Amino acid sequence: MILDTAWAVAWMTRAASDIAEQAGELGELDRAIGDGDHGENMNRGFTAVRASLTDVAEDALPADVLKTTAMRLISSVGGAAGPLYGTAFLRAADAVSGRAHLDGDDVLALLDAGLGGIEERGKASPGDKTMVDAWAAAVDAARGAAERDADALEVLRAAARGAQHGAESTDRLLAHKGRASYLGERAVGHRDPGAASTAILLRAAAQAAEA
Amino acid sequence: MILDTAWAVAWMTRAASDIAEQAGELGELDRAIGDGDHGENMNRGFTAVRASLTDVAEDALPADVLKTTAMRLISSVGGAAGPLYGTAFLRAADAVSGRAHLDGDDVLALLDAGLGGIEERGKASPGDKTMVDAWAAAVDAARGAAERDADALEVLRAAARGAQHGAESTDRLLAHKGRASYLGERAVGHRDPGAASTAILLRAAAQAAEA
Amino acid sequence: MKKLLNDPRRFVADALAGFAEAHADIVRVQSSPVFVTRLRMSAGKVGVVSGGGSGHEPLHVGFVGHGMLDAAAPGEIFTSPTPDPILAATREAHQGAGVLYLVKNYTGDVLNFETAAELAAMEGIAVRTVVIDDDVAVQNSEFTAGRRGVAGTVLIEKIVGAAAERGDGLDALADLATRLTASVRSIGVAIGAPTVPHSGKQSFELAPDEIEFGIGIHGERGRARVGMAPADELADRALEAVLDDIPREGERTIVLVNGMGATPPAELYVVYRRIAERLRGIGAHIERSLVGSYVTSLDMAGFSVSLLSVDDELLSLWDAPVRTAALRWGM
Amino acid sequence: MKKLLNDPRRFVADALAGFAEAHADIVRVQSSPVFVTRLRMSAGKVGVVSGGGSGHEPLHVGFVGHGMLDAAAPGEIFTSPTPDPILAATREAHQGAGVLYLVKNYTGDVLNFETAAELAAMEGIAVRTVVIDDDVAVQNSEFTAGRRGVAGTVLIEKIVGAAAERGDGLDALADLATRLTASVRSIGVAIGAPTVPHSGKQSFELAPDEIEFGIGIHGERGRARVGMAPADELADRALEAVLDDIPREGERTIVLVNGMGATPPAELYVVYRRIAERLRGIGAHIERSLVGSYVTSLDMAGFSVSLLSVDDELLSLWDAPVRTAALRWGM
Ligand SMILES: Nc1ncnc2c1ncn2[C@@H]1O[C@H](COP(=O)(O)OP(=O)(O)O)[C@@H](O)[C@H]1O
Ligand SMILES: Nc1ncnc2c1ncn2[C@@H]1O[C@H](COP(=O)(O)OP(=O)(O)O)[C@@H](O)[C@H]1O
Ligand SMILES: [Mg+2]
Ligand SMILES: [Mg+2]
Ligand SMILES: [Mg+2]
Ligand SMILES: [Mg+2]
Repeated sequence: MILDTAWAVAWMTRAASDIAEQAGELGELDRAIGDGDHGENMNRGFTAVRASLTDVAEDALPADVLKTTAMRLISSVGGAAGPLYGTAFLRAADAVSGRAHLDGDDVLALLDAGLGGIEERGKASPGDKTMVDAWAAAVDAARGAAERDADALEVLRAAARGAQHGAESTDRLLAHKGRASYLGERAVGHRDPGAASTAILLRAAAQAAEA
Repeated sequence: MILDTAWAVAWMTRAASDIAEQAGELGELDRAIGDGDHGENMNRGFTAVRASLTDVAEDALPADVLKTTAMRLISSVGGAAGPLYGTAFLRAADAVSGRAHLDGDDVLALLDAGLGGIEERGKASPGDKTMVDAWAAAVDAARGAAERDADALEVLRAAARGAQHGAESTDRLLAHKGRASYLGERAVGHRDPGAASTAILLRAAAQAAEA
Repeated sequence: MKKLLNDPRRFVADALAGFAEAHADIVRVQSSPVFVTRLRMSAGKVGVVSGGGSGHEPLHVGFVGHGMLDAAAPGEIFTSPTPDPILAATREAHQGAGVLYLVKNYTGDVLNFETAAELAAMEGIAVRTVVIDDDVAVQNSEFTAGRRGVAGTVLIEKIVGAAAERGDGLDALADLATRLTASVRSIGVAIGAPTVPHSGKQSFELAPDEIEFGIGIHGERGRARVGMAPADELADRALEAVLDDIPREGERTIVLVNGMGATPPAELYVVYRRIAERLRGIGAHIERSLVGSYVTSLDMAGFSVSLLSVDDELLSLWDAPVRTAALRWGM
Repeated sequence: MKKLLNDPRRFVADALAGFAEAHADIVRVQSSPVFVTRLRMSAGKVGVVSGGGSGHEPLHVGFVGHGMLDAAAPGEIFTSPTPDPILAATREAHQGAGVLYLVKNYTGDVLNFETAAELAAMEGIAVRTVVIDDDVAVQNSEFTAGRRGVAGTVLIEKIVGAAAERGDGLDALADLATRLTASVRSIGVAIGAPTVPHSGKQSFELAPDEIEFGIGIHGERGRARVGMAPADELADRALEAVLDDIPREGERTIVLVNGMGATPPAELYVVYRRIAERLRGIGAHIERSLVGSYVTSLDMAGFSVSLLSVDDELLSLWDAPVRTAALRWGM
């Protein structure tokens, strides 16, 4: 599949159903080291995103879809995840603005811009046990693939795998940002819910491209 | 033993320890069909009674002990049981005033006056599933014994047995007074806590006479 | 049992001591016997005195102060006070114009206030007593102890207190309280049982899907054990029970949605929303409302609904300034 | 889960609707987006706006009114509101003199208020933000999200609201709020976990003899899980934690003993008794106190203690008239 506007819509649609399906698990992760609402928050957000993507304009570009996604997340998620994901998708939209078809480098740029947005707004770095760990691992893997001249789908697949590893890597970390940071050692052994949702979102991006 | 002032003191002392011992059970009975405090209330009251009977005047009569008991119960029990038992012992004191040694007829008069006090203040009759049922059965049994010219101890023993039967008879009754009356059919199958405490008190009276 | 307390036997005393500290600008807590008075009595005013078992806070001690109660006698947990503290409270509340007792209808309360009234009379203090019995859960028949006094008591204490403050005489106040008692109805619903500190046990056991409809404020069981239901349905059933029983259909009313002790504000507002909606639906007008935990049952979870029919005069008494620990406005 | 609600998804909306009905004389609840404003704004006054996740009632909506907040944006349960309602609230609260945001220190609240402030600035509304972080349970280090904002928020909202009402300018108010934030410290203790309606599960599981010391107001775990202890011991430990951290030893202080939602008044007074005793013991002077459930965590059981160091000026602001759903005096 070519990564065009239809892909972007497919991504968000798939993300919405995957999040809906796994909202319970995300909530459980957040209940363990946060306040238990991450699944609910993300589900509310992506339900809103899906609803606003039912009639995308004919001449819309992928960036428009990403921007709409960002605005809907900002206005419906709340909590920490809302503004962070919102900023990520805003920056991602910016990174691919004007492009009708995304190639491997575009995908890398999109992901990298998203990561930059989250780091900047959340003042978090890799290793802080946040969604940044999943995004950063995704960008690293995507960069490796892009440097090997992989195509866009391969870059997305690499990113999805990276995000999953990044999310898993948070299990053993102490948290330095977000609610889990209050727990000290007690957070160790638990996966960061935001990193887990990032892994879901990026896997959806790759699967939308495969379909 | 002669039923003199020492007997009256022994009665209340034994009542205090029996109530203390069975406060938990009385509480459970009250928890089932009332508000759960009857054991606590009676225990608080008889602890106060016992404390005020440690130095009874040399020339005190049984009636003085009964009156002190009444006053302490009134000022320390509260709830429904406080004024009812208080009135009972006030009237009982009145019924044997001036008597140094109580015979079988005195015992009957004492019990009958107590019953009258409770019925009057509580506006309850036998069959209403209250302490009246135990007192009334005690008086009936005591009257039977006194009519057979039994001695004071025998009258007390009959009263104690009567009270116990009276208390047991409340199991199958609907309640028409007190908190259990709110329960309708749901009170059936439970013993009235006040009737149970009456049985304890009157058994203590007989045992104090036996000792 | 998990409670913030030291020793069950010290619970009432500790709570009162904290209450005294926290509200030293409004009340004085006296000991031996234990009772609570307002800091400054209004000379020449009829004293309004109430009391009852503890564990229902803020009732009654939290309603002592300007424009409401002059004194209150708190008993042990769920146990009527003995006559001594009632009598002591009566003496302080008596400012030459007599004392009105507002007594919730429980055998223990009625008898102990009765004795106190007799003793007060022997001291030359004119006492009138009005027994409040607003709980429609209980049949008012010859075959019960009569209806219980529950949350509606707060509404009566507020209005009678205001009338006393404006200078009404003892008989007028007793008449007012009697009239109010006839116009107020309540019912309670428990979704979780209270635990009495002494026993450490819950007053009753509820299955996860069970509730107690028509609960009393001492954990005495109610009309029926029924299934848990959505808040709107519970509100509807409670309102119906109250409306079935209240004289005059209560076109103009004060509504109290009361929390039982362990129910947070948001849940009470959910119930109130429905009550207000339904009352509007039948053309009733909510003139004033109170939503909060005013008559609790230790840590019981649930709510009660009380309706009081009012007219302009009662509303102006309701609106009159009040300054107590738990109810305060206009000053 | 046993709660008075209809559908978890309607819980916040239903509660707000009930709140709107009950306090129509004080607030207006707006929808799309959802926010709460006082009925009458004071023209020319700086607007004071707060907000945060729902489930903490009466915070914040119960503190909207004369002398306290001009508007509040309630989010979903335990979830910061999005920028839209904050912006809408800001527009209404802006009476020409700018708007002060009082924000509890949580990543979500900080970020969403930040976005709202940017958007408001683009509309020409001057906004200043003060982030409240009074919870001593959390280390304020580079390695955490910083201290949380908890019950001390109420004290700040009251005092800043009074200063706004008397006409202080935006910068002066921001300075005052910053100073207050530096002088208030809190800590919470949970003896029972809250249940979040959506999940129907308790936020954490406590054994019968366990408590969570240093709990947050969203059921976020605290410093440590420790054994249950008598109230005095819990009060002592909480007070010590606060005193260890508060700048100036707080010789003159306002004390808040706050209930977490499912804790009845009597238990809070037991805790307050000990706090007052201990503060007296170290020569501190409690100038004012609040004992009650002001910042709840749904149906969490437990308490928090907050201390605010005060001087005469702050006290006179504290005493200034306030008329909100949950705090009212002097009017
Ligand atoms: N400062 C931060 N930087 C990056 N990500 C963060 C930060 N704070 C929180 N997060 C992410 O947000 C997630 C929590 O989101 P959510 O539960 O929706 O919000 P809240 O914490 O407000 O309840 C965390 O798991 C973490 O991945
Ligand atoms: N009207 C009454 N007449 C006689 N006895 C009564 C009456 N009301 C209650 N009782 C007795 O009092 C007992 C309850 O006493 P207690 O639990 O101490 O008081 P309370 O009901 O106020 O909690 C009942 O079991 C019953 O025997
Ligand atoms: Mg969360
Ligand atoms: Mg009882
Ligand atoms: Mg009782
Ligand atoms: Mg949250």
